Amino acid sequence: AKKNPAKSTGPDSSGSKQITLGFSQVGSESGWRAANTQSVKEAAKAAGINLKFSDAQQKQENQISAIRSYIAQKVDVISFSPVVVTGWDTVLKEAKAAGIPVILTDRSVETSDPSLYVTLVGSDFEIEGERAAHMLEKVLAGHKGPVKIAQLEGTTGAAPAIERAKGFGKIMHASHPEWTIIASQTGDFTRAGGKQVMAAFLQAHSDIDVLFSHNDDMAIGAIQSIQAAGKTPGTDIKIVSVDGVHDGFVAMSKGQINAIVECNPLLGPQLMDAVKTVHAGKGSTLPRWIKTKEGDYTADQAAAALPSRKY
Amino acid sequence: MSVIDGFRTRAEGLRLLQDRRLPVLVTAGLFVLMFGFGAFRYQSYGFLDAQVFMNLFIDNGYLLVAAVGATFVILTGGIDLSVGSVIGFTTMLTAWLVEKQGLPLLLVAPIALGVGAFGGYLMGYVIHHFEIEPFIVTLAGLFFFRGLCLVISKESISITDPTVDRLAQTHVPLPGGSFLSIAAVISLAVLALAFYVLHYTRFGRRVYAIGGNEQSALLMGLPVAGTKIAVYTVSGFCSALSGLLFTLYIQSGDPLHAVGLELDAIAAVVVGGTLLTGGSGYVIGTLFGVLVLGLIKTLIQFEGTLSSWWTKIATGVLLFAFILIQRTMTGRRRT
Amino acid sequence: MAEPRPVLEMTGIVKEFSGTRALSDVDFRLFPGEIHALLGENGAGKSTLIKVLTGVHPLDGGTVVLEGRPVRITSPLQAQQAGISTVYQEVNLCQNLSVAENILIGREPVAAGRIRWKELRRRAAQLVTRFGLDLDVSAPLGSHPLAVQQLVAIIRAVGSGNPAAADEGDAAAGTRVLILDEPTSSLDRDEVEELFALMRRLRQDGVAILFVSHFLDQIYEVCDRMTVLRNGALVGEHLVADLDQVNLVKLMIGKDLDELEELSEHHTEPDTSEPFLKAEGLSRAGGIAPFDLEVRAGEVLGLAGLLGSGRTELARLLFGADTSDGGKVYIGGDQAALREPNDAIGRGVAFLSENRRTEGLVPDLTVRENIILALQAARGWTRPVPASQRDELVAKYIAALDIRPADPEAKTGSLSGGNQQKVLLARWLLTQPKLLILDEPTRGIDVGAKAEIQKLVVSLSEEGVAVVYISAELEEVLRLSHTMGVLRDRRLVARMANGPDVTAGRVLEIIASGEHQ
Amino acid sequence: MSLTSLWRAATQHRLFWPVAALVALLVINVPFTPGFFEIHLKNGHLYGSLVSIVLFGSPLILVAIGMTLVIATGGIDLSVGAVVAISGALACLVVSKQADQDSVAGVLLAFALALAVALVCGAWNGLLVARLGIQPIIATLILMVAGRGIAQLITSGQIITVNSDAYSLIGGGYWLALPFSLFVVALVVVLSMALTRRTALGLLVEAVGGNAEASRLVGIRSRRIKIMAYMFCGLCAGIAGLMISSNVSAADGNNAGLWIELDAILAVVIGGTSLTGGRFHLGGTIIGALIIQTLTTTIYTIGVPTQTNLVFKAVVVIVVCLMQSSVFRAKVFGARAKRRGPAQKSPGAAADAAPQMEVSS
Ligand SMILES: Nc1ncnc2c1ncn2[C@@H]1O[C@H](COP(=O)(O)OP(=O)(O)OP(=O)(O)O)[C@@H](O)[C@H]1O
Ligand SMILES: Nc1ncnc2c1ncn2[C@@H]1O[C@H](COP(=O)(O)OP(=O)(O)OP(=O)(O)O)[C@@H](O)[C@H]1O
Ligand SMILES: [Mg+2]
Ligand SMILES: [Mg+2]
Repeated sequence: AKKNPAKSTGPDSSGSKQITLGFSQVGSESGWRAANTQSVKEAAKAAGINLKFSDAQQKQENQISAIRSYIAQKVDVISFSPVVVTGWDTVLKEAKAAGIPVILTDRSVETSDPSLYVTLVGSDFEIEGERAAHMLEKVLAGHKGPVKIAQLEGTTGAAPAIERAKGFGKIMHASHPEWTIIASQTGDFTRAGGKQVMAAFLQAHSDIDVLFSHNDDMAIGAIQSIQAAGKTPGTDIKIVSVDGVHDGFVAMSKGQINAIVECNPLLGPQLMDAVKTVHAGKGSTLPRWIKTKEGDYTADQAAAALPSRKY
Repeated sequence: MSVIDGFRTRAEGLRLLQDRRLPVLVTAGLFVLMFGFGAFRYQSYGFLDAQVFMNLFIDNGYLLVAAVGATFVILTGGIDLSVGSVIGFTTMLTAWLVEKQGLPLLLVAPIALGVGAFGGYLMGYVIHHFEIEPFIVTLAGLFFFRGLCLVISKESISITDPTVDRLAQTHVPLPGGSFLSIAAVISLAVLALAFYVLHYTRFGRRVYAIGGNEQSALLMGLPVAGTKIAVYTVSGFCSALSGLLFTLYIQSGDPLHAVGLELDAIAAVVVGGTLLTGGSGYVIGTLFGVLVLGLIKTLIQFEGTLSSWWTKIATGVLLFAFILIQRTMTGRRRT
Repeated sequence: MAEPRPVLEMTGIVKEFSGTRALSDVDFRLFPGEIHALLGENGAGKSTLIKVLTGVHPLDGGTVVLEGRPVRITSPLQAQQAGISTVYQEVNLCQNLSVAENILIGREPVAAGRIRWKELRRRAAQLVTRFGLDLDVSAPLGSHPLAVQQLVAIIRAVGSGNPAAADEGDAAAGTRVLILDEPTSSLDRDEVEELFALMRRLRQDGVAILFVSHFLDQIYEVCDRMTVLRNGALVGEHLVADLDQVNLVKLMIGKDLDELEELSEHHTEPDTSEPFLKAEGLSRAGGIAPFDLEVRAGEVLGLAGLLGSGRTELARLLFGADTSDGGKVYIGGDQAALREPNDAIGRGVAFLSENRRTEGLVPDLTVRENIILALQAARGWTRPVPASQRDELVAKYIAALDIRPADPEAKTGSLSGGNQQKVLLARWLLTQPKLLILDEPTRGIDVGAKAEIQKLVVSLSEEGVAVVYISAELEEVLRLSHTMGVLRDRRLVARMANGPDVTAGRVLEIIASGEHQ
Repeated sequence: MSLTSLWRAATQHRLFWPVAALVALLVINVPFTPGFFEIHLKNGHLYGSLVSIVLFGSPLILVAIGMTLVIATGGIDLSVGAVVAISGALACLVVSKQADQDSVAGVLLAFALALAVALVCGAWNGLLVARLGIQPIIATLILMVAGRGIAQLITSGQIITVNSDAYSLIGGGYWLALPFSLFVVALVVVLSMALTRRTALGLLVEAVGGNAEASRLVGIRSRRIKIMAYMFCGLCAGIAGLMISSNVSAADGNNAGLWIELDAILAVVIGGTSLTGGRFHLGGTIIGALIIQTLTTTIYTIGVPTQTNLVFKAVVVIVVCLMQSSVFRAKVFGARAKRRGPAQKSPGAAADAAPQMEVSS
C-alpha cells in the first residue's frame, strides 16, 4: 500500500497509478546541461510521469543524498546523470535493496555489480573524441604535411574532458603520425576560458593549424581571439569541436567552425520510454545502453541544420 | 569592603543576553523548529521516519569532522580555506594507494592522516613564523592540494577494496530500527573529543585565549606559536580524516571531490554561533551548524520541484532567514 | 649599606625602533627584597626597558644577568619561567575568558590532563578575595570595568609561581622579580593601598619589585630605590630617601617644575545662565540608576566615586556612547535624542574615553590622522580638512601638548602610553567642543604633562567650555571642579558646589554612607 | 654611496616587492615566448602579450579595487563573482531583447540597469553587515550562493549571446588602438583614488577598519561608510561583469566570474592591504591583480601541463607572499646578510652602517 505515497504535489490528482521518477541532475554548469534538464522535465510532463527533480550543484555527495532521499520517499524509478563515474556502489545497493530500479543518463558508472542499474541512456565521451578525430580527417582532406594541433580542454578532471581527449588521442596516435598536439590547456568549458587560453596560445605559437575544442563554447571564445590576432578562423586555423549547441552551429554556418560532433542533450523522451518499460517490469528487454540520437556535422551542412537546433 | 558589590545587581535578562552560550541554544532551537516545519510539510513523504534524521548525520558526517577542525582554527581568529582541497586530496591519495599500489587500508589511513596533518602543520608554520595572513596561506594550500589531486590522476579512481566496502556498508543499528554509518559514528566521536579538548585541556583554553587577543596571550606567557601551529595541524588532520570518511561515503577518489567544501565548513561554524574574529563559540554549535546546512539540503530535496537555479536561490534564502532570526534572537552585544 | 648580590642586572641596554633609539646604553639593577621605582617622562623608555627585559622586544645590545647568570630571554613565556612576572602598561588579558581563567591560564589545576574547573574557580576566588575584591570569577573579564581588569592583571602576575604553592596561599612562590608598569593608573585609593600592602608583603618575602608610576606620592610611599630615565638614557640611580620630589622632578624633566602649586583651589564662579547640558532621570538598565544633572558653560563638574561606581557609565550616557533606557537630555536648551555619539558630537560634546586602546586609538594610523579624526568625522567625508590647515592644527597641538616624538607621520600604535593619551586629548580639543567629558584624562601621564593638562582644563573653563571631569585621583577632582557629583553603586548620590568646606574627607564620607543632606 | 642608498630606499618602498614579483613573472615568459614583450599593430589596434594581460586582467583589477575598500573596513565580499554574473546576464538579456542590438541607447540602458542592480546587491551586503551586524563572510556568502541562482534565472541557465558592436566595446573592443577596457579601468582607478584620497573617505574607511569602536566614539558614521564600501564593491563587480560578458559577447550565468572573489582577495593582499582591515593600498591592489593575471597567462603560454596548473599557481603565490613578508626576509636573508655584512663592507657603506655596528657586537 505504501508503494506510492507521493500525493501532495505534482499533477497526480487523477488517482491512477502514476509513475514517480526521482531524477538527480549533475548541476547547471552549462547551457548544454540546461537543455538536458529541460528536455527531461518536458518529456516527463508529456509522458504523465511525476518527476521529482533535484540539482546536485556538481557534487557527488549531493547526488548520493538525493538518491537516498528518493529511496526514503519510495519513488518508483530513480534516474541520475552521475557527476563522476566512480563511487556509486553503496547507494545503488541501497536502491536495489529497496526494490527501486535505476536508470543512468548521460554517462556511465564504474561498478562491480552490473545488476545495480538497468540501462544507460546517453552517449559516450570517448567515442565523441574519436568522432572528432575522424571529422578532422575529413576537414583536413587534401592537406599534406605535418599538422599542429592546439587543444582546448574542458574542466581539468571532468569526465568529458578526459574522455574526449583520450578518444581523440587514440585515433591520432593510431593513424596520424603527422598530427601533433603542440599546446593543450583547460578552458573550463567556458567562452571566456577559451578566449583567454587561445589568446595565449597564439602568442606562444605562431603556427597552429588546427584547434580541437572539447566543446562549442570554448571554440566560440577561441574564434574571437583568433580574429583579434588577425587570422581567419576556419581557414587559417581549422576548428573541430564537440556539442552542437545553437551558437556553435551559427559559427559553423559562418565557416568559423569546420566541424562539430554532436552530443545530444535532448534525451528526455528516450529516458521516459525507458522508465515506463522498467516500471512495467520489462526492464530486461531493454538494451544495456540506449544511445542518444546524434550526428556529425561539417560546415556545409550547418546552414541546413541550424533552424532545427533547439538549444 | 571595596565596592564591586554593586555588580551583582545586574539584571538577569541582560545577563542571559550576554551569555556566550545563547547563540548555540538559539541555533539548536531554530534547528528543531525547522525540522518541525519539514516534518509538517512533508509528513506524507516519510520525513518523520527516524532514518531521515539519521541520514543527516550519515550524509554530513564528513562535513562535521571538517567543520570541527575549522572550529579550532576559527576560534583562534584564523581561517582555513584548504579544507575542501585536503579532503579531495585525501580521497585521491587513499584511492590511489589502495587501488593502484595495493596497500592495505590499515596502512593507508595513517599515511593519509599524516599527510593532512603535516600539510596543516606547514601552513601553520608559515602563518605564524612568517606572519602571512592565514587566508592567503591556506588559499595557496587550497590550490596546492587540489593541484596534487590532479597530479596523482586526472581521472577518478574507484575503490573496490573489500575492507573499504565493508566499512562503508556497515550499519550501526540504533533502537527504533534506524541506523548510522561508521563514518557518522566516528564524526560524533570526533565532536565529543573536540569538545573535551577545547573545554577540559590547557591546549583548548589557549585556543580561546589566542582568539580573544593574540598579543595578550603572548604577553601572558602562553606558548602562542605552538598553539597556533597546532591548531592548523588539527585542522589539517580533521580535513584528512574527513577525507577518509568521504572516501568511505563515496568509495572513490576523484580530483574534483569536495570542491568548495571549505565554505560549507566555515558556514557551518559561523551558523553555529562562532565568531570569525575568534575567541567566542562552541564546537557543539558547529554540530548544529552542520545539521542546519544538511537540513536545508534535505528540505530542498524533499520539496523536489526546484530547478537548478531555484535550488541556489532557496539555499540562500533559507540561510538568510535562519541567520536573520538567529541574529534578532541573540541581540546585539555591547562592545 | 652592605649590598647583596642583585637578582637582576642589565647593562648597556640598547633598543632601536626602525632607526630611532628608544634606549641607549641603559644600566639597571634590582636587588631582592626591594621595591624599585623606574621613573621618567612619557616616552622616556620605561615600558620599552620592561619589554626588552621580558622578551617582548628583541634586544639590540647589552646584557642581562639574572641571579649571576647571563640570560637571553626571547619571549614572555621564558621570562615567566625564569621567575619574572609582569603586569604590562596596557591591560593585556583576554576579554573573552572568565576572570578565573585570566588569572590562572597557563597554570590551570589539572588532573590527568583534564582541567579541574571547580578547583580553578576556587583558587581564583581565593586570590581575588585575598586582594579584598569581591567578584564573580566566572564572569567574562570584558564585562568588568577597566580598573577591575587592571586588578586582575596584577592578581595574575602576583599569583603566578608554582601552582602547588599558590594552593597553600603562598601566592608569589617562584616569582623572584615582579614588574608592575603603571599598575595604579586607574585605581582608587583603596585599591592602591591594597596593592601596596601586598607589595610590602612580597618585599618581605625577598621578591624584587620593579614599580612604574607617575604618582610621585606613591613612589615615596612604597619605594626604596629609584632609577630615572630621560630620553631613553640613564640619568641616575638613587635611594628614595636621598632625593626629594623637587630634585626628582628636575632629574626627570631636566628643568624645574613649580607651577603645580599655584593651581590649587581655584573656584571662580561660572555663569549662571541656562545649563548647557541638562539630564533628567537619565538611566540605563544594569548601568546606572536614573539621575538628574546640569552642566553650565564654563563650569567644571567633577565626578567622584569609587571603582565601578558608574562614573564612566554616566559619562557614556551623556555622550550617547550607550543608549539610555529612560529620561531626557537637553543640550543648549533643546531636547536631544542621543542614539549615537554622533548626535552628541553634532551638538558640541566631546568625550575622551578612559580606555585608550580599545575605545580611542586607531593604532595603524599616523599621529596626524588620529588627531584630525574627530574633526574630520564631524565635517563628513565629503569635506576633507584642507591639508595646510590640517598640518598647521596638528603641529600646533603636538607642540601644545608636547607629544613625543613630535612627528605627525609616526604610527600612533608605537607611541608611549602617555603620548597616546595626549594624542587623544588633542583630537578632541581640535573640535573646539562646548562640553568636554574627560574620563581619566591624566591616566598614564607624567607629572609635568599632568600639570599642563590641568592648566588646560582651567583655561578651557575660563573660555566658557563646560567640562565633566572624572579621575580616580580625588585631589585632582577637588582642585579643578566648581561642582562635584558623587557616585556610589551606580547611583548619583550627591551634587554640591565645591568650596573650602568640601574636602576629600567629606567626599569619602558621602561615598561611604551613600547619603548627602 | 647614492646608488646603495637609492637601492635601499627602493626596497623600503611598499610597492617594491609586488613590482619585483610582477617583473620576475613577466621575465620568466621570455625564454618560452621570445616575443613576449613585443607589441604590434594589428587590424588597427595594438596586439601582444602585454596587451592581452591588461585586457583580460581588467575585470579582476576592477573587482579587486572594490574588494580593497571592503577589506579596509574590516569586511570581505564573497559575492562579487555572483554580482559579476548577474550584471552580465541582465545586460545581455536587455540587449538581446532589443530589435536593434547595436543601438547605443539600448546598450546604455542595459548598462544602467545592470549597474543599478549591482549597486543594489552591494547595498544588500552592506545592510546585512552594517545594519544587522552579520559577519561579513556569512552575509556575503548568502548572495554568493543565491546570486548565482539569480543570474541563472535571468539567463534560464543558457548562454545569452548578443551581437552588438556597441556592447562588445567595453570589454572586448579597442579605442585609440588600445583596449577600451583599459580606459574604463583607468577611469575607475582615478575615480576611486580621488574618492578615497581627495575626500576624507579613505581616512574614515581606514579608521573604521582599524578600530571600529573608536571610530564610533569619534563620531564616524561607520555604518554608512561600510554600506558605501560594499556598494562601491558591488558597482565595481557590476562593471567587471559587463566587461566579462562584453568580452565574449555573451552572458554565462553559470560560469562568469566563478571564483573571481578568491583571486580578487589574493590581489588585495599581495598588494599590501591586510585582511584585518585598516590601511589600504589601491596601487598595490592593481599590481596584485596584474601579478595574478600574468601568472594565469604564464601558465597558458609556457606549456604547464593542465594537471599541474594549480600546483604551479600555489607555489608562485606562496613565493610571492614569502618575499613580501619582511619577517621572512629578515629570518632567511637577514641572517645571511648579517653574517656576510661586515666582510664585504665597502668604504662607502661603512659610514652609513657605523653607528649601528658598534652596538650590535
Ligand atoms: N613598537 C614601537 N615602535 C616604534 N617606536 C616605539 C615602539 N615602542 C615604543 N617606541 C618609542 O620608544 C619610546 C619609549 O617608549 P616607552 O613606551 O618605553 O615610554 P614610557 O617611558 O613607558 O612612557 P609612558 O610613561 O608614556 O608609558 C617612545 O618614544 C616611543 O615612541
Ligand atoms: N556585574 C557586572 N556584569 C557586567 N558588567 C559589569 C558589571 N558590573 C559592572 N559592569 C561594567 O562596569 C562598568 C561600570 O563601571 P564604570 O566603569 O562606570 O565605573 P567607574 O566609576 O567609571 O569606575 P572606573 O574607576 O573603573 O572607571 C560598566 O561598563 C559595566 O558594563
Ligand atoms: Mg610606559
Ligand atoms: Mg571609569
